[in-house]
Amino acid sequence: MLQYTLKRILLAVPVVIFISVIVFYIIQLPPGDYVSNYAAEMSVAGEVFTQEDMAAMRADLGLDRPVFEQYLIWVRDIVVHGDFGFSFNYNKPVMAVIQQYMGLTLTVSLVTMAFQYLVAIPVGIYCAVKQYSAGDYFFSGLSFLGMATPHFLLAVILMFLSYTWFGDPLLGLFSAEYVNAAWSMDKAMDLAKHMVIPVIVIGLSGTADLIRVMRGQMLDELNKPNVVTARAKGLSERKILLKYPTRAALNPIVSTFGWSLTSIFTGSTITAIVLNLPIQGPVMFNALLGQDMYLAGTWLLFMALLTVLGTLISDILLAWLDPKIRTEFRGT
Amino acid sequence: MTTQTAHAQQPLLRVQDLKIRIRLDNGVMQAVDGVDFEIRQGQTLGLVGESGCGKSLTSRALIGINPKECETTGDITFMSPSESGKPVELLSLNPNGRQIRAIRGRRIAMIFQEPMTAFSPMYTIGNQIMEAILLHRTKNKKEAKKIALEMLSKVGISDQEKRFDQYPHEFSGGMRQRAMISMALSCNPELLIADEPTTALDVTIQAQVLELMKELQQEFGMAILLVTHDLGIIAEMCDEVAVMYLGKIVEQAPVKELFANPKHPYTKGLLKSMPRLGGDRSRRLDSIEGSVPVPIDMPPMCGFYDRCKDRIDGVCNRMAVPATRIADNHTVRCFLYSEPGEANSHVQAHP
Amino acid sequence: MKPMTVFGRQKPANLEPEGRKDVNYSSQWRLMVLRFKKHKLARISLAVLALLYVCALLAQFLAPYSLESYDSKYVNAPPMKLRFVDADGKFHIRPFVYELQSTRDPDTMRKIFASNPEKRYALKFFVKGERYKFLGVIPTSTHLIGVEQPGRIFLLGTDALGRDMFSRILLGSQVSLSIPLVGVGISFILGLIIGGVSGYFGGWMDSVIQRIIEIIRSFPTLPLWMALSAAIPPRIPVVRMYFYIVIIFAFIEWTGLARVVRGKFISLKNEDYVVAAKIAGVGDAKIIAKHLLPGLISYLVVATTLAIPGMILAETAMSFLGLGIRAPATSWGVLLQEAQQIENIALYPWKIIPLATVIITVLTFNFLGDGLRDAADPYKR
Amino acid sequence: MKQGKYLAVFLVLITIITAGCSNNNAKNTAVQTNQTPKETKAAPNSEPAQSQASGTSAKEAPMLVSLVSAGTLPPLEERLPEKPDVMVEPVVDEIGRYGGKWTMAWTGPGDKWAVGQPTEEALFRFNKDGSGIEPNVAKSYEVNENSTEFTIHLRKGMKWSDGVPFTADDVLFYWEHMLTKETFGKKIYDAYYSVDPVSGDKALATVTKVDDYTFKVVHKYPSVQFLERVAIDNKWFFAPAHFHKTILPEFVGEAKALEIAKQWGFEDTTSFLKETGYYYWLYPQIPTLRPWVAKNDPNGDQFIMERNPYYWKTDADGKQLPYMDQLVATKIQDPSQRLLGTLAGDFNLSTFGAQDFTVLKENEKKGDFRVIPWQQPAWSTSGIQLNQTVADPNLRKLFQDIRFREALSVGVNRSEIAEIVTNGIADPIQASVPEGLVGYQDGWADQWAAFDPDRANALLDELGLTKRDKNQFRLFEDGKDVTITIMDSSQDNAKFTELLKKYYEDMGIKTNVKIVDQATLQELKYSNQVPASIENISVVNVAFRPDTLVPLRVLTPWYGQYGLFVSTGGKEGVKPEGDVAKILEYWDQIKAAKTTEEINSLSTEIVKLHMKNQWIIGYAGPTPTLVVASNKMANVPQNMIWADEFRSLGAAHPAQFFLKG
Repeated sequence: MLQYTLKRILLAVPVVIFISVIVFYIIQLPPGDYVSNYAAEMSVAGEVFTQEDMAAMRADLGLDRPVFEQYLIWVRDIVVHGDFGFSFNYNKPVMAVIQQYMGLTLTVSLVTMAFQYLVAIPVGIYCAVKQYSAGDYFFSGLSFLGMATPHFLLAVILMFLSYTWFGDPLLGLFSAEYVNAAWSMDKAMDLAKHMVIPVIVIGLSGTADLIRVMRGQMLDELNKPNVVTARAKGLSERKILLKYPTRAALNPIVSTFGWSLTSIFTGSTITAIVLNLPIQGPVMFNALLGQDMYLAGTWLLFMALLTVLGTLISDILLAWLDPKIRTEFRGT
Repeated sequence: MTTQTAHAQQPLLRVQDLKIRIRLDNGVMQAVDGVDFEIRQGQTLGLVGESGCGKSLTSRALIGINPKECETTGDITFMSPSESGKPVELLSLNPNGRQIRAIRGRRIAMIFQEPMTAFSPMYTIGNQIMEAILLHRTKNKKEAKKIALEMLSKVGISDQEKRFDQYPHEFSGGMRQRAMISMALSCNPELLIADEPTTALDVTIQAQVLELMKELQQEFGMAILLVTHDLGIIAEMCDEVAVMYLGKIVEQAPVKELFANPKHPYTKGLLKSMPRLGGDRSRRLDSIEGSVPVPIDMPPMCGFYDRCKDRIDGVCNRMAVPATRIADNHTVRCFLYSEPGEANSHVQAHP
Repeated sequence: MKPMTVFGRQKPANLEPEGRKDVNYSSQWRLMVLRFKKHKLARISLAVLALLYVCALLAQFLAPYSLESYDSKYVNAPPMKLRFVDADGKFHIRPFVYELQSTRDPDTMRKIFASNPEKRYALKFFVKGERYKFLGVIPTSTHLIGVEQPGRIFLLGTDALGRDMFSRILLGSQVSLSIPLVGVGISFILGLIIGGVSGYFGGWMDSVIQRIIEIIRSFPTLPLWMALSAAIPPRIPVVRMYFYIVIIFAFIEWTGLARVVRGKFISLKNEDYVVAAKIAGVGDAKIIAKHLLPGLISYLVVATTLAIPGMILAETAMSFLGLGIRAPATSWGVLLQEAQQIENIALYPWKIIPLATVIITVLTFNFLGDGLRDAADPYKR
Repeated sequence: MKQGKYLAVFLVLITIITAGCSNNNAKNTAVQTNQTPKETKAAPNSEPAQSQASGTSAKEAPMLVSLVSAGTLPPLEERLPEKPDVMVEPVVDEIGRYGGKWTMAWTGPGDKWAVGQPTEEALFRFNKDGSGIEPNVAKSYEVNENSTEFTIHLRKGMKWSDGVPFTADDVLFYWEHMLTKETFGKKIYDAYYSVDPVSGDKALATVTKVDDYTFKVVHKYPSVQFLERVAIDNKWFFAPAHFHKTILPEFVGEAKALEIAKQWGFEDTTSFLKETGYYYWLYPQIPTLRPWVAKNDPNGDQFIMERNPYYWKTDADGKQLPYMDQLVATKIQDPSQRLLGTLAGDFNLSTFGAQDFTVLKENEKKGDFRVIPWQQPAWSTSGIQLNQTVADPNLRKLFQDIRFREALSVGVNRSEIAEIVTNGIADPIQASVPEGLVGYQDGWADQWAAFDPDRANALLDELGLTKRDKNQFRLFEDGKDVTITIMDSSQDNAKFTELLKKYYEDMGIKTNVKIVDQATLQELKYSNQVPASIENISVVNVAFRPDTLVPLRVLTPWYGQYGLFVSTGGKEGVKPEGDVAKILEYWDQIKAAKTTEEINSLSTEIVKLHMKNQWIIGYAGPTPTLVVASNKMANVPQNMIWADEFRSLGAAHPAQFFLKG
């Protein structure tokens, strides 16, 4: 197992390096750079940047150097100093920016995720056991609906409904008075209130997929002879359901958990923009838009790493969950 | 043939007019159509027939583990000696209820054809064997494990401690079936239903497993319902045999009688298609022409009509065939042995 | 006998009317069709989709107005009622609409619409309207429905420029329903070729291709979109823009299909009949064409169908981010992007109607895909 | 809703600033209140008695009272400047009460001006109707006969927000160690240069300290508009010396400065000094003179500015301003959130464009707010600028032909544009100087404004664009197609560009609209790749801010590379000719002008050339900016001008806004 993991990690290294190159290239791809973005933004407020101003700024930020040089410097600093560069937009080291948003990002992602799994797994089981019942149609229909509605529109509509019904569109994650307040019961409640819409919007579509997978897997497992064996042993239906088909059906779901790693750390970007959630997704989106390259670059690199890592975790989870693969590893 | 014990003549399970219907998109399939038989304590009844004849459904219906799409009617009466033979109507019990579950695995155990899929790949063999023991015999895990290890050794699995913690995929096919048998017998059942127990195994392993089953039957004194398509196994294992074709028992007799004196054309065909040790090797094995029809919306007629060499046109394809008792313990369902006019006379399948 | 599995749509194998003994190419397809026919939801979905596509194809004819029928008199007008009974309680066989009169609220500047029962415009068929090319070829000015000038008919209201929403939805479907098809088509070909090469030949080619796929998939799609749409040169006409967007979609999508193809190729190439063909000295091309593709095509059809709804939604997301098609070219994404403005949701809720068409399309594609999957792969879900 | 009425309040925009203007501040403000009697009349007379009652008792905010009694803050008298030097802010409607928060939305630190302008305290600021400047941080000033020597007096006893006295040294420090050394990334502003009318020689002013509260700016040549230019270019002509001495490399050394920068989280000193020297109001560590000072990290989800206990203004009752305790800016990611938040009452004073008028008005009651339109000095809200130096020679010739511009002007139905694009708010008029501003020309608004497609087509035919392609689009005589490519950076103008495209194409002119992001647009402008743009001109007075009307730089689309030619001193770009060259001549004369009259008449000449050539074609008149204030928010003035020159919302003097109980 260890050897396998090491080998996989080793294989991932060239992939990540290659990705970092592409990442850097992609950020450079759109015309303009951070300075021109900045100048454009400031010109809206009436501040004028001449070409000399911009050139001077470029020189200060090292943006006047060739791309590959910028890349090499960036990578050198990462490797040598663990320094991921500086966010021009935030005037902060990249890591500080990422840290700033990490807490709430993880909160939102994990809560939505917990919601997804807690809802999807029982509902998936229910829909499989009661296949073609009214309940099956209802839940399947609901989850399909959640999947078929574009997030941003659903979010806006829910926000507007919340405003018309309760007078509060529930923007962001906290009411104004709690944003900078210390943690308290009230603040937590406020957060919970504001989580409702994001959880519905982000959760619903993910739930739809999960329900489908779970239902399908369960239907497969329910038809397996080992269920009949268990029944012949005199086990109760509930015990059979939980011990045999459910356990087996969870395998692919749990093992694809690694794939969600990236989304846990970014959150849903579009929904977050619409709902004004202070999480990584929009921050990164703006970094990309504004060509805040080290921030965007670090983030993309991080994402790529997480994807590679996520695949690895998935594979390991799969091995760990499946006795067959597990014993193979034990053997070698 | 197994040694008859003192209480051998006591009936253990009686099946009367068992019918199983399955609803399909294109009609209702009469998978099992009026099956009657009886199993006595300690006796081995063979249920033989080709694929799709309904023998598996019949065997599973006994403990109510068919899928819920199967509509089952008729009477299945179980007379457990441990309840001093008090008859219990199995079909009238809630199929998921406590009562039937107390019988499943405990009084009537079952082993399956594919030990690989019948075990869950997710749990160790030990875990799955202990499950029934914990359910029916003891709540104590240590004790349960002890029983399980004992059972494993009884079925001839050495190094039980290690085997106990292994997963099904680490067992060979024969080993798995042994484990399956140990699991089925771990609660001292009074009836063991063996559904094609050796079909998936190599021939040498088959013999070992069958031998094992025989030994264990003697030791535990249980009755066996052996479901198979293999007449050889029947000959080796059973006291009595019922031949099923298209949801009906077409002939039933003690093993010797059946082999010596087959009556139904289908039985005859089956016997002819069986290779014999020391038989004429140059002789080609006979096969039964044609294939089994689908029993959906079948008119009342003999199911074997299309394939039968001795069919009587205008009779066999016009009305349902009644069972005819041609000897004390030999019944057959064929117009060759009964007058069409007697079509409605009911004959009990047991002697 | 195998344990019977009689759950749901599955029937026991041995009861299959078409014996499985001689599974050949055509009977596999026939089986698929048969099974598909049993899937009611999928059948309905197929019908709905067919209708949608026919509507898209004939959109110019079906739509009463064009995309450029701006009219300041009818800005943000609500949907009109199609009436049969007039103000005097008189019944008319031919449905009609009242003339729409607009005034502006002097305080809020909101357009206020009132129907004028004095003036009725009967719904007519095959009316002359704006000129267009039927099916892109035949110039004509006949529209299926309409009312006589100067009357107007806005079945689903109008937008902020006074354009008929009904017409826009219809005409928008041309883009929204074809982008995914073309996109999937391209990714289908890419996926088939690359995945096939990867799976069939294996070895170093497989490794390289797999790494590339891994890298592409490692990317969050958002920056990829952004980068690629930024790479689209300025001042290109809408049609080309549209084409580029298709390419972007395809570029991201093919990796998924390639994986499916590769997986199937690997499992199929070890099948006895393929090995036998190989030993018999049959060429690679022939093996692929004769033995591998037929076994694969049904899976691809399913994978493709299920990839389409994702693309429809992606198109709307791209429009939301301002990376997609822009007015006056219209797609459902453009319409939804307009609808999501608070002003529209608050004051002109009929602009959300395109959402229904998106949902219906996505759902029907999903149901169709599910049905096809069940049909193509009856023994495995 | 018609622009004329509001803009009529401009009597004369540029009042003559004479030596007589150097009266003291109290007098000045008294005049000010007299000038705007309309506002007091328009005041809602809700509970004035109550607020009056609560107002008279305390002269400072309760939150400061407790600090004073705790001994952590000196008493009010010690914090305010000496009595005669306290600035009394004229109150718009009524004396306010203390407390509450001004809640607003911003898009984060990039939106720094959203909190910067309303809290800004300039040395001199424009008076309320924008007709001239008045002392603000400065107490008063004197200027000599030929406008070369400006003596500026500061307020005695005035303090920075950390309690350190504010003196002429802070001005001198800023001048000597920051501005002239260009430490914060800005070049020395044009305002500080005077120009010799004869030789064109540019000379930098000298700044000298007279005493602790007086300093003198001396120009080599007359600089009539010096104070106005300072009020626009360099709003604050001072910096907290005691603070900057602790971070400027000049004082602490390069290495130490870098170390400090790193401590603050910056990577290099350049951006550190720029941020701290220019965008200082975002940093809690830096003392300011503003009514509210930064309280936390602006990068967070909520930026809080809290009252400056040393704020140097009071209301007429002697109550220290500001009334409101805090300014809370919540970060938003999408403009719709500002709207939704305002509807829901989350934001109690925000500003919107006219496009949100209806939805805001419709929800006025439910949301308990009021919509106050502020007029903009814009020439148009929907219009087009044709790049006179467009790269394609065919197009350039065409764009430079006045007949082509007339064709594009009369070929579009302005009523339709005004109705659809501005929801009927704007007038269907030509781009022109709004009434009341310098250079207003009677009848200009109607020039080429009537919809006349026949005339448009006739003009185009006359230009030789008679060939047509298969789609009926016009072709040049050499067979190349005539295509106008409009570049824009926002999707908000989609309605207008769609309509424009339709009308242009009806004339046979193929039109493409290309939306690129702002940065790209900027790049494209520099590389002369923007053939046409729909940017609008909004300028109070060309003499204050010439760059959109006079080709001095690159960013305004209509003059394209002419600007590059001027800004590079003729090294690059296209040499201006004809009327464009004339505009530049007039501009040179303005720079060296000796009197305001002279400047005004030259400005008018520049505007007249614009009228003659109509390089900027307008299809709908200006629309107002909407100030949306909660009904609790009082003292928000009406009938104001929304202009960057007047610091937008800052012109309303937000320190005297208050929340009713």
